[in-house]
Amino acid sequence: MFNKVLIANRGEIAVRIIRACRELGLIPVAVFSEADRESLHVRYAEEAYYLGPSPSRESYLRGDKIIQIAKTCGAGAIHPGYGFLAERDDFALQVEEAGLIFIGPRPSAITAMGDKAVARATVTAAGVPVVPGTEGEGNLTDEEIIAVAPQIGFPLLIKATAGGGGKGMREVQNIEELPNLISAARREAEAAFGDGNVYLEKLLLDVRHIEFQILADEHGNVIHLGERECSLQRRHQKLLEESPSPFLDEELRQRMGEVACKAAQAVDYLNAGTIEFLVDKDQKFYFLEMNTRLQVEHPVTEMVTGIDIVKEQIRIARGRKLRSSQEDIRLKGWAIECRINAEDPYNSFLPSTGIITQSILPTGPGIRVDTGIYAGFAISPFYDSLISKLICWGETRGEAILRMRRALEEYRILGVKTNIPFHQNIIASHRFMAGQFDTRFVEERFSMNNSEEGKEELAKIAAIMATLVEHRHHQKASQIFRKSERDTSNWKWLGRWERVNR
Amino acid sequence: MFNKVLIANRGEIAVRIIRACRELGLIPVAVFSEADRESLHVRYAEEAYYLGPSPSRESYLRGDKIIQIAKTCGAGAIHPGYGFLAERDDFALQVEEAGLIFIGPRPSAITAMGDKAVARATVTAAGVPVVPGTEGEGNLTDEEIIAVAPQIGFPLLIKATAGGGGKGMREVQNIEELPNLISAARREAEAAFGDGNVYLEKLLLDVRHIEFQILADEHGNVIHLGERECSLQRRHQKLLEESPSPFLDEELRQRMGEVACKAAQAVDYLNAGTIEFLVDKDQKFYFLEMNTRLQVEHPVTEMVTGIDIVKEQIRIARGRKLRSSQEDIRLKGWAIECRINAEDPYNSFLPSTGIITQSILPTGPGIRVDTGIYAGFAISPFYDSLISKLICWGETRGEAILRMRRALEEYRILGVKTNIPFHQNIIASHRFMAGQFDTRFVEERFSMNNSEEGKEELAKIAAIMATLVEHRHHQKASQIFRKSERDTSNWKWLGRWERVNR
Amino acid sequence: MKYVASLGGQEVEIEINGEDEIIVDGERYAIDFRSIAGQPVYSLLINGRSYEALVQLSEEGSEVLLQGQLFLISVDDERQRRLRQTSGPQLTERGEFHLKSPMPGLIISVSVREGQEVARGDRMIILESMKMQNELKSPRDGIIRSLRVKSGDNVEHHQVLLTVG
Amino acid sequence: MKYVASLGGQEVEIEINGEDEIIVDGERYAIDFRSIAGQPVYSLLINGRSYEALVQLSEEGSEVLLQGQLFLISVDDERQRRLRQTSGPQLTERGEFHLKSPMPGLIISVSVREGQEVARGDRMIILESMKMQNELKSPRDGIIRSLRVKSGDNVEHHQVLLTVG
Repeated sequence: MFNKVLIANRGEIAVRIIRACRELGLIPVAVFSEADRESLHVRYAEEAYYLGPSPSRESYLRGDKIIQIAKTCGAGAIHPGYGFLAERDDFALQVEEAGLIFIGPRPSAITAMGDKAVARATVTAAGVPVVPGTEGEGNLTDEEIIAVAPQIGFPLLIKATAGGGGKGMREVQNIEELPNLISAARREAEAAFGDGNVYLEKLLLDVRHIEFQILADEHGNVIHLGERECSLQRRHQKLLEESPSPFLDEELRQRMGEVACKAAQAVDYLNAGTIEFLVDKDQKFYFLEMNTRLQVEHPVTEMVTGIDIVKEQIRIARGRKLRSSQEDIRLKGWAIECRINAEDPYNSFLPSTGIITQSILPTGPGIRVDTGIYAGFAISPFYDSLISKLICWGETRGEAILRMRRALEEYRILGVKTNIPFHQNIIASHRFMAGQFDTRFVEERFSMNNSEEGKEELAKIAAIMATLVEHRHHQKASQIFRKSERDTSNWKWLGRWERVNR
Repeated sequence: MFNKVLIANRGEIAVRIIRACRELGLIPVAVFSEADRESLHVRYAEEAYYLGPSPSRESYLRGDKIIQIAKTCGAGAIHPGYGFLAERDDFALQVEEAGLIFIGPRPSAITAMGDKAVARATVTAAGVPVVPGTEGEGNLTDEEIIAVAPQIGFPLLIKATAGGGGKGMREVQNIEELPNLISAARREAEAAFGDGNVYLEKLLLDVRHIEFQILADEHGNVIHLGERECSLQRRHQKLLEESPSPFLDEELRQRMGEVACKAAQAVDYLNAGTIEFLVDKDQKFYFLEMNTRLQVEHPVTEMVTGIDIVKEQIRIARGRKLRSSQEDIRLKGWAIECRINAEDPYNSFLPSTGIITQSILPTGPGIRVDTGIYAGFAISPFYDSLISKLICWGETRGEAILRMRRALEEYRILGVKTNIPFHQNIIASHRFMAGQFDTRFVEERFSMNNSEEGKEELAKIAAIMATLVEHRHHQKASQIFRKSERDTSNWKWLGRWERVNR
Repeated sequence: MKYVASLGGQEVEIEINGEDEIIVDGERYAIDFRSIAGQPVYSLLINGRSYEALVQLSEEGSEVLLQGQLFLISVDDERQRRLRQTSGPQLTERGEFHLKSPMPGLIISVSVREGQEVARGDRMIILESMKMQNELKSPRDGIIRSLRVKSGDNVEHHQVLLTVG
Repeated sequence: MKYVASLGGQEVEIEINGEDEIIVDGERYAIDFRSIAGQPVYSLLINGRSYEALVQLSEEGSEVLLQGQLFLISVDDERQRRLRQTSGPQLTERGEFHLKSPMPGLIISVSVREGQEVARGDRMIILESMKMQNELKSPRDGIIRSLRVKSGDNVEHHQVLLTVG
């Protein structure tokens, strides 16, 4: 059985997996690109190997090199994290063929769920309801897609068959804009996954995105760890997740959980995975897709169930039985995660790069931070903009929200712009507090300048602070000016030098 | 009922209490000394008021000023934290007399437990076993103490009657050294508590320090939240605490918990408090003292019980009933706290002061940090050396230890020396892992250079790193030298200036 | 020293006389103001209230990020203010606008050509960075005066991509 | 460049030729070595193993704090080493020792006087700082040559308190 694990990833998730390895007494091995030599995952690993230049294609997507390194250093298993190679069935297969263990599902399950079109067909056959969309298996041409679109009806979504994380996705309002958007989606999908195939899905409105965390072992046990509410998205990127969902009751949770386990069983699923659903206001739910990997938002489930999902992944990969049965799983309290991205919420969420000059973390009871950054680290433009995850637990949703509010206010990241103010505004919005939102909320009904409470008082304080800062700048500037006028020390020194050398 | 709370403290505990207030929707008010203007408790509070110069006597011990500030700003309650005014019955009384609520026990309970001699008499009357020592109530003269010492027998302990935190405490081996040590203890007690009274207690060897957390409300309910193991001490200062204790079984826990509640009831106790016991190897236990306040180490109890003790304190002070009964309290998993002090474990634990140049916190699942520092903050010599508390939770003691090990290795505090290496060595010691230690372990049987495993390999790596650093310094120095030889830009500029002005 | 701080339509008159007192719209406040850890983060105690904000000077004024709200504030002293009041309407809507790259990245597509008329909000360039495609739009109506990049170019932060005249 | 690093009794021969390779006791290692974030924290990758240490140069050599262990290491290049080998016994046990205050604080008591003989380990001064009393002891046998403080004095970090000759 393996005792050394290579982590084929970077950033916060690589750090997360390294920690799980260390806490299980296993040896964590990091790989890194040129830009990441000084990143935390390299610093925290027991061993670290250089992969290649900074672009992912030359480093974190180089499955061949990664397998070679694992074999050379004696790592018996590879954990892919999320993104990069995590949902590439060819990579999982190559890992197996190299005699190593892939910490994740079997390649066949990745294949089945990875082609979103195949996945839809498979779970439909198992009796799981799906969102209406293009039928049959992938590799549709532009012409085929354009032909079938009117039957599904507008608005609809173009999605990458190899997709995930909102990449290669486009919303389409009418047939005219379809061709251009297909090209754009294919281009982005090709860049992100090395696969430009896309398919169509009906764009459901007034729905929530709710997903179920699944664990499955080699011994036929499949359980779910309850749901995560992920409706707060922007451009199909999740921004804030919570568990449980304020929208589900125990009866619906149980029904959806059972369907989720059924969907996983339909592809003979192994290890951790997530079944994503859309749920409409009548509590009807539709299978959206399965993510055959660890999710960014897994910590909220860990906080409410007490189960360490990454450690469970490793235990399952070692052939162990699940330590909990479905009856053991209880959701205790409430957890919320805010994804902290290096992007400017006041300027169209444009990514922000630079060197972190200060990082003061919120700490204290009920707070968890998963991050890969520190003061002095450079945020490069090569990878995605997620730099930290702030997770708060509370006995109730109310307590979790209040805790998140104070934690966001405490969190100081300087050197790049972050979306912390976005989260502060979301958390303070009445609709969020009341649990009244859907997947369109952020884009259609949310504004950064929503909260009016005490705004005038704050504006006055801001004006005072700006004035005090400018006043100081003026004073400082005039002092420097005066100083240099008076500063004759160089001339004195020169005078002496001349006398000495005369 | 109050909705604004003044926190009469500084550092991590002030931050801790501010957070509890914010999460309960109450307004936290900070007070600060000159040295603390830029400290986190001032930055995080809603309001902050200047108390006085840096020495505690002129700031954090100025009860009169603090009460005045509370009245002026409209705070309805004062939370004293630990240390400073927390166990001063006169202060608690003045708070009450000013019409404010003291978040803690009634003044009479502080009086009864605060004079350690009175406390011993009180609990003895209630049938609680105590450590043998001087009988009767305080204010003993040096002569009285010296006269009674031989009856108790050596070795013994001089303790401050107003004591706590190991201050004003001295071990005495024989009668000859007694007079000098009494003076030293009185001096330290006077400095720390403003009260130089001391008493004697038999120094029990081969014992553990185990304490029970108590909560009591106004409605007659008294419960305990299980024990904390605090045997790892140096000069009677706790360094590492855990909950539960590896030494207690369920039967003993229940017996001691009941006695602890009885001791609290003996003084009609209200709010949070701690009953300290010494437990010998035959499971006999002795009441040591009661701390009538929040403890530094309260987080380990919070981690295993899920109860937020500071919030409970505030709820109790608002007249609420306890939300849990004794049967609801279950210890889940294991928690360990390492007190991170600014002191040099390689140089007699001398305190270290300076500006923090970097602080990289360990993060991730099961980690909690309570701290008042950040990069850029100055550690001054005025207050005690505790700068951070690192708390790890695990499903088992083994997991908590492995997690603490990785967290200590991740933790980077630069600018001052810290005792992190001390904790790393403790955590790695076989005796700690096996749970085999007592209150004398750190001082008598522990050494910083204990661990021999892989030491030679590490030494080689250290030698390589030292050499690489010195090599770089040499190279840099010679480059600067060469550069300044060649650097003629000033002379050129001067030449031009002369030409222009000729 | 007297200042006028403007934000949105609002104006605040602030007089700074010493280190620990200011007069705001005629009212006196005790203050304690300082920057924290050498960063552009400032802590203000004002009549006992504790505030902390990130304050950054930019070309258009001061950006103040306070409790999750961003305020754009321009501060003038009395002399500047009088000058400005007599100098007539601003020329910002007339001068040339240089579109600078907001971050390093790759030009995915350019949907304008030199000489073309553009309206405010028109998409001009798609820039890829951090695996996301970002649309750069025109901030006002005008004509593309000079176009300095093409699809496939790698660009630096702050590099001028085109000019709208 | 060839160096010899000594710690305890042990000596390690280290040859540094380029940026990415060293020879340690005759064995070749691939390395990648850098300081992190401008701090005296260094990350070393050596044949794939990742180590991180705090390395600080002091008067007596380099202090390396690595995985909770402190190593005191003196590094000589070949020339220095030959010089030292021929210069005979060190004088450290003979020269004057200046007791410097390890931190700012208050002198609580001074238990020696000028001209007094002291033995290694004798308590000389009690210094209070951070609410703790700390004993400062003599590092060797000798005579108190000059005593510069008295009980009640406030002292600075590194201030010389007395000299043992």
